[in-house]
Amino acid sequence: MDNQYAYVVVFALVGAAFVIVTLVVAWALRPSRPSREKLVPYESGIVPTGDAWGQFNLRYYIFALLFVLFDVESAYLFPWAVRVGKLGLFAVAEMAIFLAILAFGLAYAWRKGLLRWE
Amino acid sequence: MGVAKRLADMVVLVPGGEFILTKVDYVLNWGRASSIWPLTYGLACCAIEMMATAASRWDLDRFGVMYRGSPRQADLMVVAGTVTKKMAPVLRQLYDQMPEPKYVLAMGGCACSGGPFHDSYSVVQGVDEIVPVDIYVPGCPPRPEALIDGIYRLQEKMHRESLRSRES
Amino acid sequence: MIDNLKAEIGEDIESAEQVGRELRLRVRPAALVACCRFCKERGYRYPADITAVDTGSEMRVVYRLVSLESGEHVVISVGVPRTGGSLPSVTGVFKGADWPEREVYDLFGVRFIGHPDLRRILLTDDWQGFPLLKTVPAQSK
Amino acid sequence: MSVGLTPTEQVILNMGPQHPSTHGVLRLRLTLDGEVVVGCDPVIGYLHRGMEKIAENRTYAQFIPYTDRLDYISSASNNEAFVLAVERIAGIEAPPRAQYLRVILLELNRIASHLVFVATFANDLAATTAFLYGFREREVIMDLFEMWTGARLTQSWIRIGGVGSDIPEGFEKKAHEFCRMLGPRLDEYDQLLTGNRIFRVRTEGVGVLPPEVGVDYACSGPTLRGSGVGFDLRRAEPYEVYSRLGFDVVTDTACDCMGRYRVRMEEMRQSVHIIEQCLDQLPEGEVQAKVPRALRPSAGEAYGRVESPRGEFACYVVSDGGTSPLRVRLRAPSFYHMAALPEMVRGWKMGDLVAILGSLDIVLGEIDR
Repeated sequence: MDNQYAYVVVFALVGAAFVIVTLVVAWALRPSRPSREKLVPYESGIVPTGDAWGQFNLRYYIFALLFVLFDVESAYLFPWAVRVGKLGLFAVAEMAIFLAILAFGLAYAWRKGLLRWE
Repeated sequence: MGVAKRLADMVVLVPGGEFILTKVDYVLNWGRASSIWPLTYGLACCAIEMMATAASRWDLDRFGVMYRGSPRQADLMVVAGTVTKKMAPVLRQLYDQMPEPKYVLAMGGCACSGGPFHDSYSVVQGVDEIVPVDIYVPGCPPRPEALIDGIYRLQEKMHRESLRSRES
Repeated sequence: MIDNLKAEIGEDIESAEQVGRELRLRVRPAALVACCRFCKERGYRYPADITAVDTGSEMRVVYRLVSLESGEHVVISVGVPRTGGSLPSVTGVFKGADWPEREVYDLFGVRFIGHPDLRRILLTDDWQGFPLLKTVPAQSK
Repeated sequence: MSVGLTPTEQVILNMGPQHPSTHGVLRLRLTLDGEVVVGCDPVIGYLHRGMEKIAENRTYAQFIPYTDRLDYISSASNNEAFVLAVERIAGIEAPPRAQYLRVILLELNRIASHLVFVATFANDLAATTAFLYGFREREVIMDLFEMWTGARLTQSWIRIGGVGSDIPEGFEKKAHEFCRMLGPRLDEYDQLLTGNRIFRVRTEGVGVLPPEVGVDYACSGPTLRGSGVGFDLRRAEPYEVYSRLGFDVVTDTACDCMGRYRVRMEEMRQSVHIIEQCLDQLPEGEVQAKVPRALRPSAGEAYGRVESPRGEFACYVVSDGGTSPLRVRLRAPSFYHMAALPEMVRGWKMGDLVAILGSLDIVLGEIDR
């Protein structure tokens, strides 16, 4: 039984190693020559006017939130889709409920006018 | 870079270290040379030929050349067209905003030396007055094959670099 | 066309001649806007081009109005002094005159009174001088 | 919970000289309220090479290659405008065969230019496949140009008094092949783009240019014809042999980006029709009239107007009898379309700004000169 968990541990380690190794090798190999001009924010070649601390609209945040919500939902769908053949009807019903809840959330947001940009 | 350069200096001292270093250099240079990401920097007529070169017939993607919109993700600046005095500070700023190691390819007569606009009051006589240029591709506009040859020579130039030689 | 134009504006028209499809008028600055408005009401609603010509001895600003229906052109030339000249702006009559007037100011130095936003359009804002004047030689370097 | 209550500050954003969708070195100083464009101040001049000053220091024949570099996507129409004006002053008439060859060159340039338009316009709206389609067809035209004139983009083949050379062997056959091939390819574009739901949502009703505003800003070409004004210089002021050719002026009453797009698509089919007529009616004879080497046209002025793919490209040439022109004024359509942009863009979102700018099909070479 215990080798079941071994898979998870190995998987986690390889994942982490994959990330760390690439970062370290990149850090070691790339030249680093920061200069004042290089750190100026890029705006199509022009020095940007005004500062970035202005208040901008709440709508961006709302859209970002909705995106994250449905992105995570699809993240759950992937492992489920891999195993749904073996898990049988039970898994399908369970996922249907999960999707229904989120669909209800989307309908609520839609009716509340969150999806309209104005 | 500091780390790799010091490592490379140490490895060279070990007998046979040179051999290892050349192999590492080869892999590094091959990696960088076959994935040159130029900055989309079309100014004038050469930009249209550059687009034709990037399109399906001459297909720069074969060389791993993929155009990027922002200087942050580019390691080659293809100056395709006439650089005017009003554009010079912008070009310099874009060049500064590109991460090292970066290269400049001057495409067309105007970028190489002012070209047909030698007596114009508002044209910079060659982009090398603003940024160091690695490859000059003559022509007005140069044919797509000439641009590909320019990129090929740049790849050769990249292959000649070494971990130790690059100014760290 | 010419006669009722003369009736409308009268003595400010220095000369008028019909050459092919072009009616070439030479007008004093004072009557420029009135002349443009007059032509626009007669169907010349397309402000094809506004530019200046410096012949070395005198300078004139040329307004070319075209009637899309009849295909006739009206070419209004207005004399201006070669340095420091100024003319009333016709942006009130044609919105399409805004940018060409800015370009004439940018390259010739003719100021347009009443122009909403008269600044250099092609050259950098700190450019000295007006390059298209005959007095300015073509620098080679 | 209504969303828009909190007061927001306006952001000044530079859609600057180096930007993938400004079709060249155009800089738009945008005032944005969130995503909505409140103000747009185009800054041009980043490609100002002083062409009109150079023209005064070149002989008439020497200036022709410079005209290629104005509207460099369809260089023949610039040559044609300059050459028409000079021929009118000097009283030179190109032989009939040369006039037909000029029309073939002009119409091939129009198709090539509209293909670049479809390619970049679709690419702006994220349809990169259409970008590759557009350039694939255009390469066939480039081969035709290369075969005839030796150059792909900047042919400089319309000279004072005629054309650079006669068409080589096999050109007519290849041109006929191209004309047969283009029709079905354009239908392919229709399936890919015109019917595409996303493309239609992003272009229909976007960037409306009312006809009277278009005329007031002196817009011309497909931009004005997309708003229903049937002004086409090939019919209004026929030059070369256009008066003898049968084609119809394409207009669209939609006044929006889709209208301008449809006009250009249909114009390509008309151009194919024109080229086929020219190839059939091509008379025999030489292609270059007798023109003195150091041409000294009599003192005078002329306004050569040409229907370039973007609109009315005109050359106002004033001569004082010398070997160099006294003044050459280059009237570029994109300059006037760019002047109309702020009014067309106000109130639209950033994504729509890209579509509107793309639908005007501007070229910075001719805006800045």
